[in-house]
Amino acid sequence: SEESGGGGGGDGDLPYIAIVSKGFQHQFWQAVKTGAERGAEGRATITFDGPATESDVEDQINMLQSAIAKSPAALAFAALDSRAAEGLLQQAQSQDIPVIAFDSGVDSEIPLTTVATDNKAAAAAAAEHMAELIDNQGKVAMVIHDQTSGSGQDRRDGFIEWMEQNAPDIELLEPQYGEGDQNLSANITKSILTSTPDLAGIYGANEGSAIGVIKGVQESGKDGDVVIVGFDSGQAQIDAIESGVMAGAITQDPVGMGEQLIEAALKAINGEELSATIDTGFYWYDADNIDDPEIQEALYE
Amino acid sequence: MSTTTTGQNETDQRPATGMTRHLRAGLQQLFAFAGLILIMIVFSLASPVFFTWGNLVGNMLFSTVVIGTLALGTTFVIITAGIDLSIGTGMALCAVMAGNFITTMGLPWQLGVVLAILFGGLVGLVNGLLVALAKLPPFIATLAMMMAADGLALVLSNSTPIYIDAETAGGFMQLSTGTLIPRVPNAVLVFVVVAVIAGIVLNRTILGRYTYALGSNEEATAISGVNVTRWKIAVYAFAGLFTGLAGVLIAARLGSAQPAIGMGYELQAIAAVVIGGTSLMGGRGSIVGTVIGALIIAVINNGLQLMSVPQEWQNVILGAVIVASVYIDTLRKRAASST
Amino acid sequence: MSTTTTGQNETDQRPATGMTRHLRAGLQQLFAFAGLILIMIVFSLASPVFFTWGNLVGNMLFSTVVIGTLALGTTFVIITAGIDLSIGTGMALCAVMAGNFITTMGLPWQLGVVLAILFGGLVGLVNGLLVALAKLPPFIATLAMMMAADGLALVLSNSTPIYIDAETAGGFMQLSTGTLIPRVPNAVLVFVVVAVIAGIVLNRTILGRYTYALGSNEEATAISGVNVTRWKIAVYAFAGLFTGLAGVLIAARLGSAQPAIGMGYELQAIAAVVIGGTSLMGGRGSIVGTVIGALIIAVINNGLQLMSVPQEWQNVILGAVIVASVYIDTLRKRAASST
Amino acid sequence: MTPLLSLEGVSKGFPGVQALADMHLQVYPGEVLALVGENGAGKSTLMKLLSGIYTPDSGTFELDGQPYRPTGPKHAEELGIGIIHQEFHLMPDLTVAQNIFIGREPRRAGIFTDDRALNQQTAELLDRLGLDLDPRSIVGTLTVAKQQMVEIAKALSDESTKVLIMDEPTAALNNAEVATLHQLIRRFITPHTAVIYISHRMDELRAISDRITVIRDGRYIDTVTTAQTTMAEVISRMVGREIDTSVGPQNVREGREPVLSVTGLSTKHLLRDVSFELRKGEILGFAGLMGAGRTEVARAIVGADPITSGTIAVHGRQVRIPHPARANEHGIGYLSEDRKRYGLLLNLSVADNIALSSLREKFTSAGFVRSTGIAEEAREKVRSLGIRTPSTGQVVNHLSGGNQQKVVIAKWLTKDCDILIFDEPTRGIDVGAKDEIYTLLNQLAAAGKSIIMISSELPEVLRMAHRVVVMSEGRVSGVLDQDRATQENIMELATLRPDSEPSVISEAGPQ
Ligand SMILES: Nc1ncnc2c1ncn2[C@@H]1O[C@H](COP(=O)(O)OP(=O)(O)OP(=O)(O)O)[C@@H](O)[C@H]1O
Ligand SMILES: Nc1ncnc2c1ncn2[C@@H]1O[C@H](COP(=O)(O)OP(=O)(O)OP(=O)(O)O)[C@@H](O)[C@H]1O
Ligand SMILES: [Mg+2]
Ligand SMILES: [Mg+2]
Repeated sequence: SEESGGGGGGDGDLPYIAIVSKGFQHQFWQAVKTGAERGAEGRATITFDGPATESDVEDQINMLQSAIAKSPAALAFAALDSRAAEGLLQQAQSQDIPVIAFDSGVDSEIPLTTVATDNKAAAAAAAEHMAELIDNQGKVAMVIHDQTSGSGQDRRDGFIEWMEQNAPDIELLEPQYGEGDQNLSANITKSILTSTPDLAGIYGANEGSAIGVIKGVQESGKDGDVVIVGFDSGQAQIDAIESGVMAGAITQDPVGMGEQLIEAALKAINGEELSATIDTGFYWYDADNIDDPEIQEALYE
Repeated sequence: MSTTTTGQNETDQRPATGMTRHLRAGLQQLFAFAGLILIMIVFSLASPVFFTWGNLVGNMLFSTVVIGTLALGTTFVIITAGIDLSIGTGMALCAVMAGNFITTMGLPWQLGVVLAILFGGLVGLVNGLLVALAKLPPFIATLAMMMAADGLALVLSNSTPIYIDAETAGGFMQLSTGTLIPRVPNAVLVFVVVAVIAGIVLNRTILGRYTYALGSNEEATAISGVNVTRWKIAVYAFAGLFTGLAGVLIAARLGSAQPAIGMGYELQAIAAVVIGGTSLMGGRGSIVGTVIGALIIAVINNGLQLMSVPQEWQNVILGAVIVASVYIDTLRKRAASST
Repeated sequence: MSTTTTGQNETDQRPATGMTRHLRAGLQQLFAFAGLILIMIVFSLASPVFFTWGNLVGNMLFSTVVIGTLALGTTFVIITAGIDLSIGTGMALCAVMAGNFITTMGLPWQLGVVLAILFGGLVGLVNGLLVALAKLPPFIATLAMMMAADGLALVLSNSTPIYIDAETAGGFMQLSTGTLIPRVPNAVLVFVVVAVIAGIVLNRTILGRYTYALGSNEEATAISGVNVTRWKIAVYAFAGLFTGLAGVLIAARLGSAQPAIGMGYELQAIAAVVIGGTSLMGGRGSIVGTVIGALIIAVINNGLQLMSVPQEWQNVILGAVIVASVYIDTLRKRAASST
Repeated sequence: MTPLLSLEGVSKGFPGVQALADMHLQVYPGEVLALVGENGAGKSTLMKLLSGIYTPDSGTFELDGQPYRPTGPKHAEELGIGIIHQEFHLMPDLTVAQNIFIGREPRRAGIFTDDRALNQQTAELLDRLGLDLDPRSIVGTLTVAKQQMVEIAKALSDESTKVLIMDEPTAALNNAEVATLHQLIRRFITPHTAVIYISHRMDELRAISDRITVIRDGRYIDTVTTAQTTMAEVISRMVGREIDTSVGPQNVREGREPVLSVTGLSTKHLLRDVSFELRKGEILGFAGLMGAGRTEVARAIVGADPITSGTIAVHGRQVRIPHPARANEHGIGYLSEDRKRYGLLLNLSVADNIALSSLREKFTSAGFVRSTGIAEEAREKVRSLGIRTPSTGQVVNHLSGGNQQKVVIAKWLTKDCDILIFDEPTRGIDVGAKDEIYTLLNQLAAAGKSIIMISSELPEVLRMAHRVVVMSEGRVSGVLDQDRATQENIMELATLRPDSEPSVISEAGPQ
């Protein structure tokens, strides 16, 4: 668990906020962590934990357990599986540890607020832009990072549902899953491009997938022929958008999310009121708007 | 023989006088146990909350139950000089089956549990057939099974978690989180019980005896008229039951069957077994050792989290401690082995 | 006796034809090769685009380069009856080092590449020391290294990808995607070259001879006056160079060093080696076999993707094919050995 | 009288080798039939056929007049044929009792093992057989000799055995233990049972066998009644030529300069203050009972086992030898008594094995191995040592015991060290081959090499050694010059308690 702002778990005069996230190694979560550290600067000490992949539900529960054992002043939690955490959240409540949910909602009464972003709506936006870019017709492929995690499914289903409802002439191929591994996602993309040479567009559902898609398209020498829509940011994606290889991408605001969950936590610690949900929103960014300050704010390299 | 024996190759210790198995096994466990105690002392000093009943039993023990259960079964396989890489995803598959039995088919949860465990036995049986009949290297047979189980878990759950309905199957969740004994999660209780059973089977039954024989010298065992094929299949199938139980336990803990969970658990379980002093070359090992091995890993994970060690460092340290604890064991073995 | 010998256990006293190693290896490869051809024919019938240069070289071969390179190094380790689980995360660590050398330190990329490869050798060296000097079971030593490397990759990259600057180090990316030979990615070229080198080292150099000797009977090799400790360390270090190269290749392909990549690659690589007919019990194996093994896996992945088989099924099928291809090989071995 | 067991026209071929051709054999109830033949003659193969491990290419077996077709060892056992194989079939991690009763262990409730009963039965069996073994000790921690005892106990534990086949059961036994074994055999023999006894030790055949069947190159040669033949006859039938057994050590002389001086050598386990000198061009015999510590001395000298004290000087210069590789550099080579474990790369070729020790200095240039050079060397050695193998590419695993031993020797001859330590060089080797090896040792000595020959066979020591170091319980109890080296003197020193004084030749203590 990453310690920043000085002080050991729980001790020191600054309040200690334990953050248990859905992931650790992916850039998205690293950005959340950055934001949280920024927000906590001089106001709180935090620890940031997350399992290696978004399927390690049990790992996350163990981390949550250890976090609670350190009886923090507040607990911020992004549930991989709300049900699994219910018991522990009750335990936290009984220990009067205020709980803040983030990333995706935790279906439970316990969290005081949810600092969240709507993956489905964001994916729908991606679909909308894709449809527009390929004039509502042609074949579209999807490279998703993970078929079981909430984020993976929402970013897949949101995309599919919007297409089915609004773009009847667009043919969606079977979604493929690349574990968010750029190397693997690139291999998959190349296979798709080989078996479906007339592909109109392809969608990568997180940073790893998106970058893999870019690599795959480039290696197949199809840059320009295929419309690429991505998700999250990271330098490779930003470069690709600036160079026009990628049409655009959806970014949520992980850094902002990190900052805001600290805000909420501090409020909670001071017993202030909190609105039920704090939407951290998402943005579509492409070559035109990529330099807007609000976008730049949301992007991470 | 220090120049010639490798850590794995332990079969060439020639103490001047014959040593009895129990003495040797005893020594082995003694040292692993010493290591465990040592680590626990360190953490107790480092973190005030570490050495509390709530943390040791409620967190540390509780969190080792699943890996530990897998490790128990794998101990048998490894003693036959085999290996089972399929336990991780196999566990997920069994969890999914439990979910299907209880939620999708709506069977009484007790029945669902039994069926899921038996399903684990079935997975093990297939491994056994591949290894003993088709004569595939265990590593490959179970690697293939690992992939297949991973896929099947997704197929049989439509890639979404299967939630256990708390109303109809609340008892199921109690399997893990309930407390028959105050302040002791049932999962821990279950683990203790199956550990004892595993110990008895390994030390007191024919299956256990042949498990050692197979790993010690399979050809000689066959020449002596033991039907090695049949017994090896039996060992893998028996080990599979633990995979099934692990699947039940994790589903009970999470209140749902997570199809994508489990990848990587096999390595942790195998590490636990080997840290416990069981030889990957087969022929020797013990349940007590495996339990201690599992505890060592659990203690390290738990302790480092409590000490708020940066996560990226936790793995580094875990790696180092594994090396250290096994190294001590090796030193001890070399001390014991003549030279 | 065929009832007693498992696919793995080949060092026992069972009767077998008196073939020279080369002849036997030859046969081994022949069969693996036949399997490969068979699979390719199936896919060619199933998908029109499968059997096109673009797909075979541009996609299939290209996608096997990283796993294949790891497999080459691991072949040496496995022939010594060892195993190396650290190659996956070790590769990530080496990629990160390449990134640090080239971007962070701004060294000329050629130098960065060399240093990264040598760093891989260093990782291997540590494995070797743990196995040969500290006498840890290779499985444990490299499992620990796997965890440690995973953590270090994150530490040394602050858990963020290190991007290679295209201006200063464009040549670096060319290592993977450039085409010295028209329509053949350099990565493929590199792989072919190192495969040849690996083959020569294994078959024609003293390191190769001792690799076989160590795996065949380490004690006898030692008594024969070979410094087994030193040579074993050498083998692991040498194998590490391939891990380093794999790290370079993947970084070159992605144009960045991804610290979190690589976990799980080790199993694929080991699978490739064993599918290629190398025995996990040591003493026998070949580079050609490993290359074929890697190709078999690559062909299956690629083919199934082309046929857009649902992903969850791809794993199941991959598992099945692995079983099948190794089973054929085992049948062949038994045919050759039954008298 | 009808034979208990009889074979007709049995043939068995392996790729490249015709191990047996048209063999026939009769074993009568109540007799001990000795089976002799050179290394590779086909003895073990024949036994493996009888135990159902191999199936014959042609030919028939009859047991008690009934056709006998074993499907496997278990089946053979049920039909009443028990076997002690040339190479051990033990489970090193199991206890003595568990090994002896594996597959037949007493059970409780069908699935539970009853170790009390098991150890009980084993204890009874062991003292019925008069074997000194603890049922509970783990076989892997026992000495070769004791492991052999376990094999024997295992074979004799089955009461229903009619024919007991022993394939070189005494290869690892000393004379006392051989005597015990022979008593066991005599007790086993009844009017309804018989024993087939394979051995290369002629004195034993005379002691135990009633008739001797000789085979050569897989073919039946002759069967003689032991009482009415001389061993010389048997031997000449075996090898097809006369062998002169009456020769003694060659060119023994004083005043050779020492090449290896060992002083005060001790090891953690066994050795205490071992001192002796090996001189240029001499053959120094090491005699002693099994377990006396001779192998320990050898292993300690070459650095296979660490020494706790003592010094070793080569050519007068004191050296440290932490591992065998260093010993190699000092020109010391060691042939272990346990060739399968310390001598051979079983799944590699004859050529690979022969080249192993000298790979670096002889067959490597710039890191690259010269395969042609190796092949030539290997062919040369196969010829000069008369190793029976279809080719130098043959996997050593498939050679007969004796030929495997020759491969090990070939390896060290190729290396040409000037100090060679042979530990039981003729263990499991036929008379013909022995003779060749003796000649070889003499040639090496004549060529100025210094040789230590550890042997448990006194006649061999007496025949070869210029001087004899006798060990007892980890100490050197005496060093005998050639003229004083007699059976009696050696035996007295070998059985000497470390404390008591040698009554014979006290002046011949360690110098
Ligand atoms: N499994 C096998 N494959 C190939 N050849 C074999 C095999 N087993 C035995 N042989 C060959 O058959 C011949 C007879 O071997 P066998 O072991 O029966 O000889 P032996 O009489 O027992 O010799 P020794 O006295 O040295 O044990 C030898 O040439 C041996 O190389
Ligand atoms: N490495 C070792 N560790 C423990 N005991 C050993 C070791 N090596 C030998 N011994 C024991 O020391 C005693 C002497 O063994 P050693 O083999 O040296 O006797 P020996 O005189 O060579 O007789 P032989 O070689 O005929 O068995 C035996 O009891 C043996 O078990
Ligand atoms: Mg024989
Ligand atoms: Mg000896």
